[in-house]
Amino acid sequence: MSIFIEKPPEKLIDEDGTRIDGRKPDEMRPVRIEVGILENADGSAYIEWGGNRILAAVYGPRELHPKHLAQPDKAVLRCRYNMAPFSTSTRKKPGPDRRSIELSKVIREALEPSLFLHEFPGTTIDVFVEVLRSDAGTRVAGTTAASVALADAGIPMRGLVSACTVGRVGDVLVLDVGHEEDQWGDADLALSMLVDYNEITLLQMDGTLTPQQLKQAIGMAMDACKKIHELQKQAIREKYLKIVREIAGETST
Amino acid sequence: MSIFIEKPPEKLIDEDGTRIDGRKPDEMRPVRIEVGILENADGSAYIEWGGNRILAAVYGPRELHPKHLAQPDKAVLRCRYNMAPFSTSTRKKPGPDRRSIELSKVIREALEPSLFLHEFPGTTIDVFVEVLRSDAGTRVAGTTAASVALADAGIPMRGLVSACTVGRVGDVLVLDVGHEEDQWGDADLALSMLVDYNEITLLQMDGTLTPQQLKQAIGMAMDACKKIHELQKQAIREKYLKIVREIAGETST
Amino acid sequence: MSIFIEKPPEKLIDEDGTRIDGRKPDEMRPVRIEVGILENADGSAYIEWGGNRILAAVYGPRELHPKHLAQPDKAVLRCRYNMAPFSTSTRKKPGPDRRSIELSKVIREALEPSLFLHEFPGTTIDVFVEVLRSDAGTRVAGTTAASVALADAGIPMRGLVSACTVGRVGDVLVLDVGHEEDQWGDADLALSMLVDYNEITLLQMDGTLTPQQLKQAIGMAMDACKKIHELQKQAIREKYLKIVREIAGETST
Amino acid sequence: MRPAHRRVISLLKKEYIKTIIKEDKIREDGRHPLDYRKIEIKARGGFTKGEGEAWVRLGRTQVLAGVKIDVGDPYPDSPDTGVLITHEEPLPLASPTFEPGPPDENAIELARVVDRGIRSAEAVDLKQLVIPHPTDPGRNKVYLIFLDIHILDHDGNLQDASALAGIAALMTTVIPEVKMTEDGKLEANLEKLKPLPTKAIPVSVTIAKIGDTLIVDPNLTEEEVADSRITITVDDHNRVCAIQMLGGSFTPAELELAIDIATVKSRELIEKVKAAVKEAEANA
Amino acid sequence: MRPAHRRVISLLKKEYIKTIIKEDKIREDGRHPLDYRKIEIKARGGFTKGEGEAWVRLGRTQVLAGVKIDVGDPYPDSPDTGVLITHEEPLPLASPTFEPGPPDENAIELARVVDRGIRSAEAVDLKQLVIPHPTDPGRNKVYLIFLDIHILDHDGNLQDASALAGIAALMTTVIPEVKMTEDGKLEANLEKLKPLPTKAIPVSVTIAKIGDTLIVDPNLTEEEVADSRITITVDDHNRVCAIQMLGGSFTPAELELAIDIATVKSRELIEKVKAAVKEAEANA
Amino acid sequence: MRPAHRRVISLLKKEYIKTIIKEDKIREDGRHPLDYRKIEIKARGGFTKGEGEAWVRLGRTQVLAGVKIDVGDPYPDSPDTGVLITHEEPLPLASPTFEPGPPDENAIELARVVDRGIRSAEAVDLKQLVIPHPTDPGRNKVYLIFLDIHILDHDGNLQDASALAGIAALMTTVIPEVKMTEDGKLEANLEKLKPLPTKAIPVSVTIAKIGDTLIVDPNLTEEEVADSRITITVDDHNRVCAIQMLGGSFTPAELELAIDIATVKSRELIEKVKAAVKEAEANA
Repeated sequence: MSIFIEKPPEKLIDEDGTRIDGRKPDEMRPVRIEVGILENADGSAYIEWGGNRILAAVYGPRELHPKHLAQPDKAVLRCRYNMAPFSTSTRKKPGPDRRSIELSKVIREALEPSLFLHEFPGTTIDVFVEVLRSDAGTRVAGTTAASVALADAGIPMRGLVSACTVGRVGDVLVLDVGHEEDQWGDADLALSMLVDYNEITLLQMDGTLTPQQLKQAIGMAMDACKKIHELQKQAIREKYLKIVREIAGETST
Repeated sequence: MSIFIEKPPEKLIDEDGTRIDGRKPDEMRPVRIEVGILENADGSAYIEWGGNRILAAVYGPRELHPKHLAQPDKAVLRCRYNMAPFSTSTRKKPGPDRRSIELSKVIREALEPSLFLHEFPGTTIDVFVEVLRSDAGTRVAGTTAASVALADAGIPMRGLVSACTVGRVGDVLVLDVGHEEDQWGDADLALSMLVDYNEITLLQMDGTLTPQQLKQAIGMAMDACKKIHELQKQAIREKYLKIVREIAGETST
Repeated sequence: MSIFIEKPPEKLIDEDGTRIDGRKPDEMRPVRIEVGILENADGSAYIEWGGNRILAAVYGPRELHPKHLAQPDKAVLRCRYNMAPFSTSTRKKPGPDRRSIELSKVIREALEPSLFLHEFPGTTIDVFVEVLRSDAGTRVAGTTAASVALADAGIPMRGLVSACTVGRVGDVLVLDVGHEEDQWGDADLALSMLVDYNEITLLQMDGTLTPQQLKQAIGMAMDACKKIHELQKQAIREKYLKIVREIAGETST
Repeated sequence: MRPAHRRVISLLKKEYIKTIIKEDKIREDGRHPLDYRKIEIKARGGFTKGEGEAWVRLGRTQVLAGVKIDVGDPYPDSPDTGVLITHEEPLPLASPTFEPGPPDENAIELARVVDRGIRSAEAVDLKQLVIPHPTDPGRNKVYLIFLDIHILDHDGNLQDASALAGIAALMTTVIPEVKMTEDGKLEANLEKLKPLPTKAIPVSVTIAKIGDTLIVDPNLTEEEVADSRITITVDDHNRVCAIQMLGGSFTPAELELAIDIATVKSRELIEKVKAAVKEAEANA
Repeated sequence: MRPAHRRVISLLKKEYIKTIIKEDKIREDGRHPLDYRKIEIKARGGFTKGEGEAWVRLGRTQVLAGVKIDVGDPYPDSPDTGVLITHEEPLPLASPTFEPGPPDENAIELARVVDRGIRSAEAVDLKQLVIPHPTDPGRNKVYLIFLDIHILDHDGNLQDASALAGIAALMTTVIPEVKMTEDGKLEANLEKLKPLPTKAIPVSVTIAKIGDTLIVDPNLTEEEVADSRITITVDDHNRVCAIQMLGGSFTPAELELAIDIATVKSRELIEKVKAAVKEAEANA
Repeated sequence: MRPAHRRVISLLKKEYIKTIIKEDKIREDGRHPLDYRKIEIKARGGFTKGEGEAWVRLGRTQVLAGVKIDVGDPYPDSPDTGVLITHEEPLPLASPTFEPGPPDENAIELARVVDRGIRSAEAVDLKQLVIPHPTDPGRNKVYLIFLDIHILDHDGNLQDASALAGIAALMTTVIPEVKMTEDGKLEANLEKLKPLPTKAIPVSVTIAKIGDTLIVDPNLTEEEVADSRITITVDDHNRVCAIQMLGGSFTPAELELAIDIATVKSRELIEKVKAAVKEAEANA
């Protein structure tokens, strides 16, 4: 039996639009991305997004076993989204559940349009998203980190995939849904896009929205993706600057 | 916990031999067979037998994966008998259980002597029996339908396999065991045969019978198979008549 | 719920060093080994060790499926340690559990240094250890029997692997840990060795020992392995004598 | 002999489909981009032993939904709410590409999207599905509603067919009255049946993008040719209650259009559901 | 090196076996068609920790059955009945064709046919295996009887060997007295043992058809040569209590003959079981 | 493209590693045989939602341990004892040789050896983890302590890294106060936290044998070159509390030496754990 059952708060948002965690409706939580923190993986990224802590890593292109799963004309992109048992209030049983199987598919499809898979026929590219600490929005944070890890692995891509959520609390649309809003809010929309091409690659929603609210929410999410996109590019830049500095340092020694 | 626990009836049969569902001891329930109701399958049949509703479909001969399971001198016949979760009073958990694994084997072995498997070495023929609604005798109804589906798929065969059950209630042998007789009767025998060759290809029994009763029950079941056999042939004829009529209709237009 | 919950005894050992089953601290339980009791297996052995009853059998060298698991330069040694559901007080659920997976690995690694695996590249040698009745020390009894079964199968080996346990009860080190000592004792050490080469191939311990006690316990276990080794050789000799006698008998007839 | 687990559409056919949609706004089976195939919904047909059921034909696609009822414990974090569990089973007889075994990622996604639509719209009034203990609410039980959707024949757009079958089955479900005694025993009255309480009719509209054209209700061939797909669930209160993109990408303008299409087309589907429910009730 | 998982009998040998049975009514190991191989049954041999056990040798075939007892809830639809659960485990050491892993269809069928014989004959009196609650029958517990049959060496006719081991193990099983207190706690008296109540002795007779000849107790080679097989279970009240055909086909006349053979041969097997039980009890 | 699931070290490199260890007593990364790589332990870093956690870097090897608390029934044979469950998860992102799926024999062994060290040393005082029923001890509940160790980056000696992470996570774990009412309901006070009671600090020292030389803390390359390995767990009371050999063989003299090395090196590791715990508490 679980001892960590949470109770719903009295209200999720103030009359003046202050959300339960103190944010304004269009305010995101702090996001920090670090590139290349794993040694073995071909590419990796670590993201802190609100209370989320997520590792993403990429292996490939590499041989695919069993061979009959390989495709003659392109690389097979595979993705595993996984929550650690200690990433949630009540311990999560290890291993895939229905939710994580769906999210693995959704994240894979969000990333796929960004990649030139036809350059590596017969191979696989494996993306692993490991949620160490969850705090609402793991799928968008995971997608964001995974795209950076793909770039870090040097996989040829059209551009980075950036993602964010928008929710509804009563009549208010709120950007970057927080933990309580995720639990007791009225709607939740996740979106990812190739910002450079204005292409949406992931769109999921539950709860209820009027068609008008829906269109508005999509707009808000797209704007936020542009900010996330900047953070992604900056994180990649920082890693390369660090490498350059190290090489320069070595040379100068 | 299940809320659908049935209680045994006071008696299963009257002094005058009337069974709990109103039938005479040697009376079968209504049987209706329809051929070719699925588009994708190479052959298919739908059977209504008493309260049973069962779909059977055939794919093949087709390639067998993994290849090492293939046999160099004949087709491999595979069979899956499966009950839908909504086919029973209390919901059945999806997936194979010990009973359905045994019945899959039994039905496969009941059908196998009817087929010229040596004509298709290296391939597989897949038979699927899906019980949508169960009402005693699903294995014989499923075998009956599966044989028709094999014919519909054009698999070369020596003849159709027809099947029926016989039970015992006290001292009375009853044909085509009904739901309550299946639950609370004293014996249950399932038999299938190649009517054209007088060959029995399936014989299963539980409960208890004297050797004499057993021989009698086998005789009753064989007689019933002959009636089932007629219904099978008629159903196949009807489908071909329908096709012929359609072609004729098209031509005449 | 289990009805077979045992209660700890008042004490495991007397002041005069008599153990709960009447043995002296350095006294082993009776051990009896029989070779070749199975027909199908390439080699087999049956061991009675205290209340343990264990069958070991070997198949191989034989083809390994799937092929990609084979190694080009040596045979793959595989081992399955398994407890029968009726081998324990409370019925054990069939199938591998975490403990049996670990023990399978440990027994395999205990046996591996004794074998000339490079003589059979591309093949597998399968070792099965089936515990029919367990009474403390199944891993050492199983290793001992498995090594005899490998010899019976004619697998080329440097020597037999012999094994034994040592435990601690209070301040006393006890040889060949018994059932109650296993349940409520203070430490348990399992050791196997190639007696002819003075090489230790398995060492496991739990509970607590001082470093000094540990070294002493290792010494005790090694001495016991020498006795076990004699019993193993004798059992193999007996089987060959029996065969010789049978052949002689046949010839003389 | 035909190869197993493979469906190959020739490149030529693919090009043809794309071309006529682009140039003639017409589909290979003659439909207009915004036309559904023929829809048949048969609720309470007696094909199952479910407390509710519906058989849906969407062109050549066939699915069968059945509802089974049981009683059990509520989830610890929502003690006042009945439990709804949705499963989708792609029967291996429905397609040469389906294999026996537990549901794969596609089947799981299908079930979860159907489930999200029903849940978001609060189609089933789960609050009314509590079986209270006479004195101790901590010992309350709840109804468990199992919605199982079986795919019988797969010719594309399983999503919309499944959503239709699911809601039609739920709306024609009857549940037995169950009471709890002081000592926690349950007494079910299998004679006394009441309709499962429902509050909304969510239906999903799946839209595929082929080239620049959006089409509804893609058949299997169109699904394989499509650049991307999206399923938008709308209920009879005109609320969007679930969205799922299925591969590829959309521009913001295309998305806006898709939302508009979904709100319009959903009305047709809702009418079909209502008619099927009415017919089933008339026959009861 | 020998190939894995394969047993090949040469065509020549197959023909030879068929020929001598047809022409000389003699089997490759010298037996008459209606002879069993040597049968040894050792009950309570101390090979297991079971509350009952029996080791059976049927020629070179060896199986070991063990019975474990536990206490649990009855099935909801039969609250006054103990629970019997039969499993068959084809140990991978028993044959080069057995693989580690969960029981396959053959092992499941084996166990289910043994189980059906025991259950149909009411060999175990399950009605006597209730542990009543002092006041509330709704809280009754029952004994759980686990019959596990392990195949140790496979040289054919596992079915009859398993049935013999199963019934001999059950008939020599002792169960501890268990009582329930008012607050539902169980008190087991592991010293106070009573025999498992049994009422009948079902044994199975497996008959193979090779050409036109019916033989009993086929060995492994004969099983591979046989056109078809049937297992007929008969108890000591001369009732047929289970039948299972195992592939191929029989004519009605052959079936009648098989039934007659089974009723006759079963008597021999029942005597063997009785003798083994007597011997075990004498040693107790 | 690189091959999947394969790590090939050239024969030349293997020979080089063996040679320099044998002749120069120096390792390929410059270490002395008895030197550990750089050890970093970060407890309570906020990387998880665990009630305790520790991130360990051992050279390039990284593992993360998290502790989750729950409440449940004790094991029937130890009703007065809390429950500790240790799992090791080799995440597929940690190594090209790790595959998604349930833990394999290596991961299970890893977890069990960590667990044995903690359990033998009685590092967690499980006796203090009972939640008593006010009147009926038969209805007592206990705390369940789940220790999950995730491998994030694998460069050898997962055993010692896991043992360090495990004990550091447990020592910085806080548990909420939970009380039981007369009718068996649990009331958890998530505000009122107390440290998990611990009594000892077990750490493991893994020693590899390369030729005639024993080295501690082998990296991945050294593991692949090593003739054999042994893990010896020692606690802060200088008791050996677990041993596991990992392939190959040792002479008695080598074993004696390994035991001496483990008792000495364990002190360094215990100090590292103490410092990490102190730092975490200072930041609390």
